[in-house]
Amino acid sequence: MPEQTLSVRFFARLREELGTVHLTMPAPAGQTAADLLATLASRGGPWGQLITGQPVMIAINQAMAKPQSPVKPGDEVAFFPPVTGG
Amino acid sequence: MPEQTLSVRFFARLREELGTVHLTMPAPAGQTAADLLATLASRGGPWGQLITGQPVMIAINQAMAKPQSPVKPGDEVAFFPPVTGG
Amino acid sequence: MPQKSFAYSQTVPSVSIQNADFDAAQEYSQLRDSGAGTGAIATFTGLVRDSGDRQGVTGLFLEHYPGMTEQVIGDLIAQACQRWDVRKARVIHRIGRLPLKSQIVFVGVCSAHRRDAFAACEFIMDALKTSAPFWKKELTDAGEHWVEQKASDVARSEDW
Amino acid sequence: MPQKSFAYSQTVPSVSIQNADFDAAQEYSQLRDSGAGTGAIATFTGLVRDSGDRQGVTGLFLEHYPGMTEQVIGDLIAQACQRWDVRKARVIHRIGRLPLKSQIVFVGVCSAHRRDAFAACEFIMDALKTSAPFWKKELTDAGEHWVEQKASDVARSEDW
Repeated sequence: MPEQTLSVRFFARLREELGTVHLTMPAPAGQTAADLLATLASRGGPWGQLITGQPVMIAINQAMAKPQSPVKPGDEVAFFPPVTGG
Repeated sequence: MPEQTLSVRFFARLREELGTVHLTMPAPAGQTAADLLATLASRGGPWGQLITGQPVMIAINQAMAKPQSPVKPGDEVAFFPPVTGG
Repeated sequence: MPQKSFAYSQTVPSVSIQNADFDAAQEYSQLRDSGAGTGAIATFTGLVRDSGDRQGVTGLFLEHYPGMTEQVIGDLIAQACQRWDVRKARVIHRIGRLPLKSQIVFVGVCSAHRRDAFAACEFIMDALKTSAPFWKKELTDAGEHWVEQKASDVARSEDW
Repeated sequence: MPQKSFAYSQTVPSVSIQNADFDAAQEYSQLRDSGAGTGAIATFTGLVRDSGDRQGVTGLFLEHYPGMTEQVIGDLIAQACQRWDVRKARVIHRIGRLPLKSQIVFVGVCSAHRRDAFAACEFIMDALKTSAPFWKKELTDAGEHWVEQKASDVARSEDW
């Protein structure tokens, strides 16, 4: 059985500062969006800002979510700065 | 010296019910819009509604006015129902 | 005519009262052409609809007080320019017989900011309803009748 | 897609996210063509202006989250349809590089009544600003910078 994964996307300033549009990550059971952010932040360098920098918004499967929202295999999780459209 | 007069205009339902678009009336000194309405109402018939009927709005020289507003020779006085444009 | 504020840049008449129909697209283009400081355009158009004071409305007849109408609306625009950032404002109101679905009134405002554009546009429209000397008669197959002023319109106008 | 209410009669897509410019006149015509019960059309257009977070803006770059954007805005329209009489609603938002004075966003609502048209239009616009996943970068001669979300926009959105 293949490792279970989820898809992570970054937008706008985060996309630029992390130099990353898209990542595929392992999806262990019982993980939350906050856990995912902590894992990413531990990469060091610009990634640290995900937990120590400006506010990060979270979407799971294209709907706004919270740090405590669970993430599961197959989910599309997105991290981005507060939105500024219109 | 010619008699001093003012001009009176009616609009909408009042124009129709009074059968009158425009009147020229004497303009005695010290008269108010309410005095003018009383004079007109004393004509009887449909004219009575000017003081006993539905609300009548008043404009003097094309600006909204009140019953106690003074009217003077040369003024253009208008009486009409509450407005319903837009 | 509205008082000029630093930002106001009207190049067409602010107020037109006319029998003829108007081209909302052309009005929008005129509003949009108002310098690089403009960030927001709000417009409102009123149409003749089939139910008003009564059902089965087939058209309207609109009467106005020539001269006073233009003065009142010009003053409303001036008030809007004092209260909000208004770069341009435009009001068109039609008179005479208007069949179902006709355009009756257009109010357009452009501003640096959306809040100002929305507020000024809605203020002018609300205030016009209760202070500009227009009178509307509804035409139906069963006859015609003058429209009564609505308490809700008066309340809305007083809220500003 | 918005939930259908009895009066809702959308015949074109409610939401478009596109690089291309849009024709506000054509959008207005589509909104106007919505039956004899329509009495009010409110529209809002946002334009690229020369001062935003900083002065001397020469253009914008707009990024979005494809898929989520359409869902969020469709849901805002559905909310508007639940709260007000909305006959048709239309939202267009552009993405990519937009020079000064470009149209960025269009929100149009038609309704039986003006209060509903204004409220639904302004609600959709305000809520879009704080919930639809778009990000704006200002381009200036001195460089480019991502725009910060404004507390005033958040407050306005929460007021609804």
